[in-house]
Formats: sequence, structure tokens, C-alpha cells
Amino acid sequence: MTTLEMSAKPAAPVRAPRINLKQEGERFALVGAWLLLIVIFGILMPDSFLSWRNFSTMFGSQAVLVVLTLGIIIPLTSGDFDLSGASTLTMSSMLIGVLNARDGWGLAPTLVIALASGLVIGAVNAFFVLYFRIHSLIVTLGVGTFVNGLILWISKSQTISGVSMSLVEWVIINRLFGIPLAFFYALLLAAVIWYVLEYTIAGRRLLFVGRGREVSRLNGIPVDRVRAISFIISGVIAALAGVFYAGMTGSADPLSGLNLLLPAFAAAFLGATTISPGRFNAFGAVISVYFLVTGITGLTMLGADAYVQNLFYGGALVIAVALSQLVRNRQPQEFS
Amino acid sequence: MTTLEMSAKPAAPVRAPRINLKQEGERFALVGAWLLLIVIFGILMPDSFLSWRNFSTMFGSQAVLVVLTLGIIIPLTSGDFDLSGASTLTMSSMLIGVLNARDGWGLAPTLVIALASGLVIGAVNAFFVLYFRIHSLIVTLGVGTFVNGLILWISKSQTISGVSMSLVEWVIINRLFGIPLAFFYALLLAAVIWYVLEYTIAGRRLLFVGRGREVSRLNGIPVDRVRAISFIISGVIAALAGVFYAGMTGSADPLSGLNLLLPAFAAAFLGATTISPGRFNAFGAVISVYFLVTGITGLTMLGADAYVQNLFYGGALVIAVALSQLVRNRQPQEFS
Amino acid sequence: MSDNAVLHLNNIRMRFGNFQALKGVSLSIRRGEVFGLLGQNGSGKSTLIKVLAGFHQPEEGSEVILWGQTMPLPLNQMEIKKRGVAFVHQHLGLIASLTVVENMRVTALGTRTPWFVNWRREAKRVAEQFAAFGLSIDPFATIAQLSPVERAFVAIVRAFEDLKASDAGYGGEGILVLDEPTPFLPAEDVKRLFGLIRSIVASGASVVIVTHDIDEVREITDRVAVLRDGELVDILETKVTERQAILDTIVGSRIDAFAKARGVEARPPAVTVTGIAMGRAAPFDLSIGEGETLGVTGLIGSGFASLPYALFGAVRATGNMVLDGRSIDLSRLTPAAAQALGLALLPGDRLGAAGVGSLSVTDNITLPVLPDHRGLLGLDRPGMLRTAGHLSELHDVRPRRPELPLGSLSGGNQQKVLLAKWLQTKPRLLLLDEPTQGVDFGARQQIFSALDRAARDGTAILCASTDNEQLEQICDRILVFARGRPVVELRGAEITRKAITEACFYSESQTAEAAE
Amino acid sequence: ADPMSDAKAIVADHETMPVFTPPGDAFDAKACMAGKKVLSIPISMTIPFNVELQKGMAAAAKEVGFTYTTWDNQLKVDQWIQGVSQAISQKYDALDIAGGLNPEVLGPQLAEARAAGLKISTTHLYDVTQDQFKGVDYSAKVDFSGAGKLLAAWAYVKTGGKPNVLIIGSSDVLPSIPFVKSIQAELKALCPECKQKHLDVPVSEWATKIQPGVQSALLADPTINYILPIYDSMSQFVVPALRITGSEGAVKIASFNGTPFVLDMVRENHVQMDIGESLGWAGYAAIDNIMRMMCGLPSAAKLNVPLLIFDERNIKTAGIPANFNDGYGDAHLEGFRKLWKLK
Ligand SMILES: Nc1ncnc2c1ncn2[C@@H]1O[C@H](COP(=O)(O)OP(=O)(O)OP(=O)(O)O)[C@@H](O)[C@H]1O
Ligand SMILES: Nc1ncnc2c1ncn2[C@@H]1O[C@H](COP(=O)(O)OP(=O)(O)OP(=O)(O)O)[C@@H](O)[C@H]1O
Ligand SMILES: [Mg+2]
Ligand SMILES: [Mg+2]
Repeated sequence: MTTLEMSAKPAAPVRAPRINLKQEGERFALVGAWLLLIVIFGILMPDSFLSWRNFSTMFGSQAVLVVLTLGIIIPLTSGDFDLSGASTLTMSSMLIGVLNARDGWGLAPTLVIALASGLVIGAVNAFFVLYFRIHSLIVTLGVGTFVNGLILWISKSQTISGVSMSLVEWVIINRLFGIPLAFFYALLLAAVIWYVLEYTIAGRRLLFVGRGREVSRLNGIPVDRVRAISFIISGVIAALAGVFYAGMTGSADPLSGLNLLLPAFAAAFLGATTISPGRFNAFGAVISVYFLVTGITGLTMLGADAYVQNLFYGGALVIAVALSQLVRNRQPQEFS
Repeated sequence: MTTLEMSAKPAAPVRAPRINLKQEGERFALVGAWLLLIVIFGILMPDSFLSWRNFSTMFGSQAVLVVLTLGIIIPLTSGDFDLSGASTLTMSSMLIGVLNARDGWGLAPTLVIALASGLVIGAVNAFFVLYFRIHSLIVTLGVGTFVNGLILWISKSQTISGVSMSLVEWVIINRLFGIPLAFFYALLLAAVIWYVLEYTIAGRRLLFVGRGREVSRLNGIPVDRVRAISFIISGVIAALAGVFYAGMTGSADPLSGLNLLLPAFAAAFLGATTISPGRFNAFGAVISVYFLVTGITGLTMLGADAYVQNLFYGGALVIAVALSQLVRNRQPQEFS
Repeated sequence: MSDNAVLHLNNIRMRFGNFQALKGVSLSIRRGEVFGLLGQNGSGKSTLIKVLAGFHQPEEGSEVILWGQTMPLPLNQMEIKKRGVAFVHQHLGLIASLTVVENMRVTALGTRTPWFVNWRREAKRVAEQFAAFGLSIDPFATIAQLSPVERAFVAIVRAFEDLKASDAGYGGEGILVLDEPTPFLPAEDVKRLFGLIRSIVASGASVVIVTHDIDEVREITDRVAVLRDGELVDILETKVTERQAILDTIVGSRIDAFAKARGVEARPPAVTVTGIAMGRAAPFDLSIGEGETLGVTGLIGSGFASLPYALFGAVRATGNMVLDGRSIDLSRLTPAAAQALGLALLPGDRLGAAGVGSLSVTDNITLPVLPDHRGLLGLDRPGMLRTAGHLSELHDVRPRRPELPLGSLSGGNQQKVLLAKWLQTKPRLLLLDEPTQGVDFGARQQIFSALDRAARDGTAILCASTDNEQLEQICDRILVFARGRPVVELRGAEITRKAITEACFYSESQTAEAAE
Repeated sequence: ADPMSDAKAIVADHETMPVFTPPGDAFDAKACMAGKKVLSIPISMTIPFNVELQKGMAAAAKEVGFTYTTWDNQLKVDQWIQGVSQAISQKYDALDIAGGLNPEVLGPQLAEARAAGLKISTTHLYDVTQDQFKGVDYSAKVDFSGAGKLLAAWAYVKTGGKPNVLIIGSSDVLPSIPFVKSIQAELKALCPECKQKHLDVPVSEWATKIQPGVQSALLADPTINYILPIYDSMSQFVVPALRITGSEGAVKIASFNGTPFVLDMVRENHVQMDIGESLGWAGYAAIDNIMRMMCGLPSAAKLNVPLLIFDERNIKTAGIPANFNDGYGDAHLEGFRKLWKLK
């Protein structure tokens, strides 16, 4: 045995304490960017932009998008895409239009049917994804398109107005601190989802399934059941977003809701860079929606052209994520 | 001393890959479904549907979608999403509208600029995805939205007509066997992509990068470069699709091209269930596009209501994939 | 069947598609014994365990009797867990991107309030549990941040906790099932693990352990069952059975261990590395002769494991390497450049870093030699298939169907494919990281002789491993690392399993003293 | 003159039940259309407006007795192209581009159709002040600028001569530029010092941009007292903006199209006024112009359909729930039949 020269290096120090500034910076970077936007627009338009009415309007009017985003982050967490969310939303609001406004059903049975439609769509998605083992992207794209067809059919392509005023009141007219109730429903839902994902075993199982299907199965997690439930919950929440949509517009039309799909995905992914970076999370999604809408609102108030909104939206999305990546030293994001 | 007596059974000869019926069935199921559709509509409308003109129009008018789909399967193969494809297409066709039709540039420099726009958009996508290590979904969604803003800006939201007739001629007026040339360009591109993916080293590398980033890196494949190139090629091909779009419509409008995004993804994923099941592949994409459009065209000719088209599109997508999964015993699909 | 059996497995049959993985295996586990499960790769050990875990559903007629009660088919995973059977699966069953406490708690039994989890308190409890085993692992670290040993411990501690939380656990009983827990562990930790196993067996519980290491088997088990091709071949009392007899039973016929003809003559250096430094350790020099096989080893964390990656440009390192008279700056080296220079790296993580499971054997095996398969019309696909077929034959890859996806081969066969991939390039320097981890005895000997052939053709080999038996069998020279640099060199006749083990501990304690 | 009485005169012109004024000389439609085939490609059959317009056109064609086909589609360029191809291969005599579809996007295809001997018309696309695309033979233009004037006058009257108007336009829709311009010009003429604002939202972004845009405008300028979304389908996004900013009641809405759901909103008092055009009537007028093209008669100056104001006064006549055709009377049926010498 030949002993080579020995080195004398002290042992590596124990791991540093956990709460570090950088990590906190990463978590709250987007919140900071949001505040910055508010300050800038506030300086430019101290009267109109900084009014409580402006904020209450912003908060209230984006509740639908927030709810839809909250819906899709659930399958995203368990590793599936739900591209049918916007179609479910539109279906649910159209059912309210058809049953309540056109055919004169009472509000309660109408809402039950509307939410049930979300459950059914979620179940159909789950069936095709899980029984046939098809990629969720293609199933939900197909099912979404099919549902769009159903919507056109039941609505005869018409916009239907005259949704029960009591729904409208409970969504957008009645207020707390001047903010329409819809905002608080969305916030409540975000809190519930946050709690479930963070503080219950069920929520963490969702995350486990999303990060490793085989490993989860090996550990006794009923993976298929978890994925099916997450599709169904996503469907029901999207249908709930549809209820709020009908309540907000007081009407239902067969197409406009579909435009919320990409904004919802954008908010979900942007939200995953904040609060709990690297995980789809409820309050991250909420903040992303309001960050983006604050920019758009400010620009509109300044009288910017429509295209500027697109420039801001696309630019802000990419830049915000890029900055948050800089903060975390450009480690690759792993969501699923 | 080297004593190694294996209990080995006598070495079996290398078995030639068995051509088995089931596998071939899996490969050509979608082609069969397509033929079936043609037969059904042919029986229902022997004169109008089975006319050569109908087919030539179908082949010609879908060339744009085929080219766009071929563009996005390249980053899909290397494991990235490119949601900015439809925006690139629209940008390229709008540049042709603005430069050639409105400002009177010659065709050649216009085309160079149009294709260059695709290259630039692809490069921007690649930069944000690779330098900042952001998920491709969010980058391409953001960049796509930004490009949409640019399109509205340079076009002032207007449709611009009067694109050079020589472009129009070379795309849609001149014909071979009665089919507009655009179809043959698309076919040629599909053949090139098929060849590159199957028979070149570059194509193999793309596939390896998509299936295992770390494996590729350790096998000496410059992963980042491969991904960057695949974004750029995707951008250029999408821009080429835009050139065909401008040639086909003789005009450019700021919005309609954007509707091609979801159909292109649907075709890419459906195409991955046929010809080379389990891999995004060029001819699979071509067949998917024509399978879906044959159904839509037949229904339109039958005078079916608009919503029936959605029902068919969504239903066919899911059912076709589900059947192909049944053929392969419902093994999970792994694309990336 | 013995009277005090806690678990009977009767006529277990399991099929995957048209492949019969288990062909009617029957065995029983007694109270308070350590039961070994042996067999070649792919003989069905993990499958049997996964059937017991309820992960795979066995065919009709199979019977699982736990504490005298027949478990209804399909088996319910949670039910089995609750009744006191806890598992450490072969690949540990941990999610790398999640934290230790999440991995410990989410799938564990006995989380008292599933509707409210206080993660801080759970982390404290987890830390206490680790402390009871003398471990200090940060509960909030992600699994990916841990070393392989620490990961193994997380999985093992989790299984212990499951056992304690189960119904049977309250009575101090239960069955702990360990599927190859030791390849990750250095000798010292294997000892600790065995100490642990003995202590729980003493409390009345039973342990089932799968391993390929015959010495471990002889040290810890009371009885062993040997599987071959999905059938139970024999059940042996360890105490009264010879080492060679066990080996022969496993393989089904006699296989002699590969023995290297060690040359002692000085060889011209193929590679000379000067001033290499990885991480914060001080730089050192190193050279490997032509046709020489150099082993690098040490305790886990001593820094030897990243050496192959550093020389290949796959991890950050500084220093200089001279190869064929050319000088290469390691800080600028990339894997692509390294490959062009005639280096080859076979990473330890088979399907995560070495090959792609969803692509065919042909695709994987021809990746580094694609330029040779270029024909006039692009890649010669039939030619590639032929090449893959020949290589499969040469390296005895089974089944010999190169069009199958790599992932559907057994671990040993995957390893043969991946080794064949690099050997065909006739590399100047072949870098190996645990080349036979989890590979059965017979396949190992085949891999060793393939390596030896390459060495005799002039390839220099660097093999990083903690498997002392393997090092003894193939190395001409061994460097033992401590604190990031080599501290002991063994050569020629000095190389024995015992000497390597001693060197590892000796060097570690010496460097620790020197540091004080 | 006094702007208020000017404005009131404009409004009054459109408050009476419409009467039929012939757009040109009478002709024997049955004779000249015998055996003729017309294919109409609407922009999209998912838009109710187009569905109803096509119904009207089909009814008129049936009365005259020639083949009339609607090419059902969903706003897809390739479907439009298929439609043109179908018209050529099935030997149609005329091709109609209907309901807002811009023929420029079909330039090459229309040229081919023309070469194959088809006549080409557009229906309900251009404003009367706009020139048609050179690839088109006849166009049934719509009096959007008249509607614009009317909207401006209405807002002026209803705000007691002090309008502060938010106009919502959509520059990517071809006629909306003259439409918006005429509103702006009329407002300027009536009240040169009054404020006005134009919010321009592309069609594909109506659902996501109108509501926030209106909210921002209202918050930035709380003195806005009238909103003129130029197309009905915009109003469903304006109403929630008013609700959420608490401006409902204080800020009124008037729009154009006579779409049933907006008429319902007029009845329920969410929208103050809607300018309607009977789509049954418009269908007959469109067929009239197509037949003029086929029979070699000069084109009508504009789509011969009157604009009618629906407000609380007459909204009940539009039906409960409202539809596209009630409330306008049926003077057109008699009128067109006579014009076409059907009786
Ligand atoms: N996932 C799978 N899909 C399809 N076939 C498989 C799969 N896994 C294994 N097989 C097949 O099962 C058969 C048995 O292979 P097995 O792994 O048992 O080989 P082996 O003789 O045990 O090799 P070794 O001893 O080297 O581990 C082979 O034909 C193999 O291809
Ligand atoms: N999910 C599966 N699908 C198909 N075949 C499988 C599957 N899992 C295992 N097999 C096959 O079953 C056989 C037994 O595998 P198993 O994992 O039980 O072997 P093992 O004895 O644990 O081997 P090792 O020592 O390598 O861990 C192998 O041929 C393997 O390829
Ligand atoms: Mg095996
Ligand atoms: Mg095993």
C-alpha cells in the first residue's frame, strides 16, 4: 500500500440556514414587479389609476379568469394538461343562458346542471386519458372541440341575454369593500386550493403523481384515481368559472369564453415562478392574473393602442419569467 | 486466469424484425379511417364529392396547415412546444402584405424578409428557453402574443390585398395534375423532414435530445445547439407557411392565421399515432390533416350545420387516437 | 411449511404480455428470520416483491397469506402496508424533485391528520427519526440534493416508520422487505444497516432482502430462496451451505469468477492528467497507462465518483490532460470534444444518463458511430440493425432483438448494450462509473471479460466504483480517495477486497486527523 | 341651424315603421333566373346574424324559384376556398360573399371563378361610401355611415346636447372605419367642443379586451355619459363593464344590428337603443341585387333595407324574446314581389 501525500482541508461546513434572502426574493419577485407597475402608473395617473374604484374594478372583472386558472392548475400539478377548460366554462355559462334565461328554469336547478356539465366533461377527459392511455393534450383538445360543437348546437349559435338578476347580483353587483363578490369567491377558492395542495396529504399526492407516476404507484398511491379526480375537479371549477362568467355578463354567448384558454395557461405558468417557485400554486396564479391585468389597464387608461396591450402581455410574460429565472441562477424549471 | 464458461444456450441467430400484421395495422389504421371516410362520402355524394376538383382543392387549400404542422413537429421531436408558430405564420404573411402589396417592394426581397422574420422569432424563442432555462410553453406563448401585437401594429389591423400575382400563381394557380403547386411544396417539405428525421445524423440527434436531454449531453450531442436549431427551423417553416398563406389568399390579414394553432397541434399529435406510431412524423402529420379535412369537407357538402363540424373534429380526433390505442393494447404513449 | 410462518406466498404466477415472469413460486417467511431472495437479473425477484406489495396483480390461483389470513385478489396496496409489510423498492421509490419530508410523509402510513399537515412539525419528527439512526439529513432538502447513500437511508427509514405505524408494528412485528438496498451503500453503512436488521429481527419482525452480494447473503440471512427464470429453484439454509454452492444454484451451472491476468510491467502512459481539481478540493495529478485498468474508490462523498465525469467534460473541473501528445484544458472540455478525442464515458445511471429506454437497442448502440453508417442515400438503416445484431451477439445480449426498446431489456442486458456501444468505438480511454451495479453474477463476468479484451487491445480504463469485489477482479491499480483527492495507491498483488476496504477507512481517518 | 333640432330630425326619420321604396326598375325575375344557381359563402355560420340573413336570402330565392345554396362554414379560410371551388365545379352561375367576409382574402379564387364565368357579388359588407374590391361585380352595400350619424344624433339628443361618447370600433372589420368616422364627424358637427374617444378592438379580442377597455376608459374619464359599441355583439362586454364600475344607469348604451339578445337587453333596460335592420328584409334585398347582377340591370345604390330605432317605445314589437324579423312590418314582402313581377 502506497500512501500518497495527505491533504489537510477542513470538513465542509454544515448546510446554511434555510431562510435566505435570495429565496425570498425569488418568491416575491413578481409581487415586486406588480407593485412597481402600480407605482409607475400611479405616478403617471395619480387620480384615475390610484382610485379605489379602479382597483375594485380590476379585482372584480378578472375573477372569472382567476377561477379558470385555478381549475387548470390542478391537472397541471398532477402532470396533465386540460385544454378543455375554456370550453367547459363556455358550456356552463351557455347552459345557464339556455335553461335559466331562455327556458325559464329556476336558478338552483340551472346551477346544478351547469356544474354537473363540468363534472361530465372532466370525467370524459379522464376516461379517454386513463382508459385508453392517450396523452392529455390531444384528449382535452378533442373533447374541448366537441364541447364547442355542443355549445353551438344548444345555443343555435345565439347569444342569450337575460340571465337571472339574482345571479348577476351575487356575482358582480353586491360588493364588499367596494369590490364585487366574485373577487372574494375567487380568493376563497384560491385559499382552499392553496390549503389543499400545501397542507393536506391529498394535495401532496397530486404533486407526487405529477412528478413521478411510476414511483407514486409503487408507493401505493392510486395514480389513476388521483388523475381522474383532478380532471373532474378541473372540470367542475371551470364550470364554476362559467357560472361567474354568466353572472358577470348577464348573458351567454357561444364563443367569447374560449378566448380565455391561453391567458389562463399563461397565468398558470407565470404563477409557477412565484410564491412557491417551481410548483403550480394558487396564489401565484392569482398574482399573475392581476399583474398582467394591471399592466393592461394602466396602458389602456393611458390611451395606448390595442396592439400595445399584446406587446405588453407577451413581453411581460417572458420578461417576468426570465427575471425570476435570473434570480434563481437560471436553474431549469421542472414542473412535471 | 480467465475461465469463463457461460451456461449460455447456443447463441440464437439475429432474428430479422418480424413484419407483423398488428403492427402494420397500427401504422395504417388512420389511413384506413381516411379511406373509409372517402368511401362513405363518395357513396353519399358520388358526383360532387368524388370529383377530382374537390380533392385537388382539398389538397391545395390545406397545404398551409400541413406546412405549419410540419414546422411544429420539429421542436416537438426535440421535446419543446412551439406555440408561436401560428403567430409567425401570420407575421410572415403580413410582412408580405405590407412590403409587397402596400409598399411595392419586389417579391424576392419581401420573401427574404418574411422568412427572416421566422428565423428571428425562432431565435428569440430559443434564446429565452435556453439562456434563461424557461419552459418552452410559456416562452412561445409570450413571444407569440408579442408577435401578434407587432402584426396589429404593422398592419394597423387592416387586411391588405394585392399580393404579387406571381406569388399567387406559384402557390395556387399553377397546377400539376390539377392540384395547386402548394400541395407539392408541402409534400416535398414532408419528404425532406421525413428523410432528415429518419436518415440523417442530425435527425437522430433531434430524437435523442427529445427523449433524454442528459443522455444526449453525455453522448456528445450539443443539446442546446440542437434545441436552438429546432426552434429556428420551426420558425422558418412557419414563416414559409405564411408565404403560402399570402399566396393562397392573395392578401394578408392580421388575425385569421392565428386560428391554425390548435388544428396544427391536433394534427401533429394525431399524426404521431400513425406511420411511425409513438413518434412525431412528417407523413403522419400530412395524413392527419387530410383525414380531418376530408371529414369537414364532406359534412359541409352535405350541408350539415356548422356545429356538426366541431362535433366531428373533436370526436374524430379522440376516437381515432383511442382506436389506435386499442390496436396497440393501450400502451401509454410516450412522445417526449 | 413451517408453523411460525408469518407470510405464505403460494403458487404466485405473474405474466407481462406473453412473458411469464413468475411461474408459480411458493415460499414462506418465518417469524424473526432474515430471508434472502437470490437470482440472476430478471429471474423475478423484484416482480415477486412487487406482487407482494400489490403493485402487480398476479394471475388467478396465486395466493398471499399474511398472518394466517388470505388476502383477497386483487391485492390492495394500502391494506398490505397497514398490516405491517413495509418496502424499500429497488430504485427506492423517491421523487427526486421533492423534499425529504414530503417523500417521508406523503406515502407513509400513520400521518395522523391527513387534512392538516404541519410541515414544520413533521420535519422535526423526521429529523428526530433520522437522529435515532445517527443520521443528519436536512428534511427540507430535495432528494436530488442528497448523496446516493442518504437517499437510500431516507427510503429505509421510511420503511421502518411504516412498519412501526402499521397494525403489526404495534406488536413489534411486521415484515420489512428490502430490494437491493446495498448497492448504494459503502461497506461501513452496509454494516450499520445489518446491525439495524438484526435489532429489528430480534424484536420479532422478519426481513426479506434481495441482493447480488453473496458475502452479504452469508453474513445476514438465515435462509435464502433462489429464483431462476421465474421459478423457485431451491431454499437453502445459509449456515450450512457453501458460498460456491449458493452461486451454483443461482446460475444453474458452474461459473468461475473472472480472473484477470495482472501485468506488472510498466506501461507507457496513455493519459496524463495534471492539476485536476473538482469542486473545492486541492488539485492532484494522475496518469493511466495504455491497456491499464485503473480503479478509483473511496467512501461515498470522498470525491472519486465525479472523476470519470470530470475527465469527460461532463462536470465542471479545472486542470490539464495530455492525450496522444495533445494537451487539453479540462475547464473547456465538452462531452462532444471528449468523444472526438477518443474518450468514452459509461455513466452509472443507466436509463437516466447512459441510454434512452424508449428508443430501440439499435438506435442506442449506433449513436456514437452514426457517421460510419452514412451511405449514399443517408443513414443505412438495415446496416445499423445488422451492426446492432452483431454487437448483441458479441456481448451475449438477450434477447437478441435489437429492434426492441432498450427499456424492455433486463438491467444486466441494458448494461451490456451500453458497454458494447462504447467498446465498438475502440476508445483510447474508457471511463466507467459503477459498470456492474445491480448486475448479476454471470453477466458481471461477461462484462469483465469484455473490458479485459478492450484493455488488451490498448484501451486505458478508469473505473469508479465502491464495489470492492469488482475492483479486485478487474483493476491493475487502484487509487483510494479521501476528501476529494487520491491518498492511497494499491497495485498488483496488494489489491484485495480486504485491503481496499481498509484503505478506504484508513485514509479517511488519516485525513480527518491531519485536518485537525 | 340648431344642432338639437337637426339631431332630433335624424332620429325622427328612423322612428317610424319602414315603408318600401323600390331600389330600381321592376323586372321579371322568374324568367331571367330560370335554371340559375347561386352559392353564398357567409363569413361564418356560427354568427347568428349570418344564419338569419341566409334564411332571408334562401326564402327570397325560393319564392323566385332558383337554386340557392349556403356554404356552411366556421370562419376558416380553407373552407371559403372550398366553397369557391364547389361553386366552380358544380357549375353555379353566381357566387355571393356574404355577411362581412372580405373578398380580398379570396382574391385568387374569385379570379378563377370569374374566369369560369361566374358572377360575383358581396352582400352586407361595404359601407355606401366604400369602393368594392376589383374582383367583385356587384355589391349590396350597407348604409353604415347613415347608422353612424344616427347613433351620434341619438347620443346627442339623449344627453341633452352634452355628449361625452366612447365609441367602440374594430378596424379589422372592413366597414367599421367609415362607420366610426361618420359617428365622429357627426358628433363634431353637432357639438364641436364635446369630448369623444375611440376604443379600437380587433374582433378576435372582443371577449378579452372590450370589458377592460371600457372599464379603464370610464375610470380615466368619469364624465363619459354615452357608449356606442358599433356592433351589437360588443355590448355584452360593455354591460358588465358598466356594472362593475358602478356606472350602470348613469352611462347609456346604443348599438347597431338589431340582434335579438341586444333587443332583449333594450327591453330589460340594460341598453337604451338598438338600431335594427330586418334580416328577412335584408335577405330579400340581397337577392334583389344578386338578381339584378344576373339579369344585367344596374346595381342598387345600397342594400335596400331601412334602419329602425328600437327603444323602450317600440321594443315590445320586436317579440318576447326578441327575434331578427319582428317589429319591422312586412312591407318588403309585397314590395319585392311586385318589383320582381311575381304577381
Ligand atoms: N417491458 C418489457 N416489454 C416487453 N418485453 C419485455 C419487457 N421486459 C422484459 N421483456 C422480455 O422478457 C424476456 C426475458 O428477459 P430477462 O430480462 O428475463 O432476461 P435475462 O435472461 O434475465 O437477462 P439477464 O440475466 O442478463 O438479466 C425477454 O424476451 C425480454 O425482452
Ligand atoms: N412491467 C414489466 N413489464 C414487462 N416485463 C417486466 C416488467 N417488469 C419486469 N419485467 C420482466 O420480468 C422479469 C423479471 O424482472 P424482475 O425485475 O423481477 O427481475 P429481478 O430478479 O428483480 O432482476 P434484478 O436483479 O435485475 O433486479 C424480467 O425479464 C423483466 O424484464
Ligand atoms: Mg434479466
Ligand atoms: Mg430487481
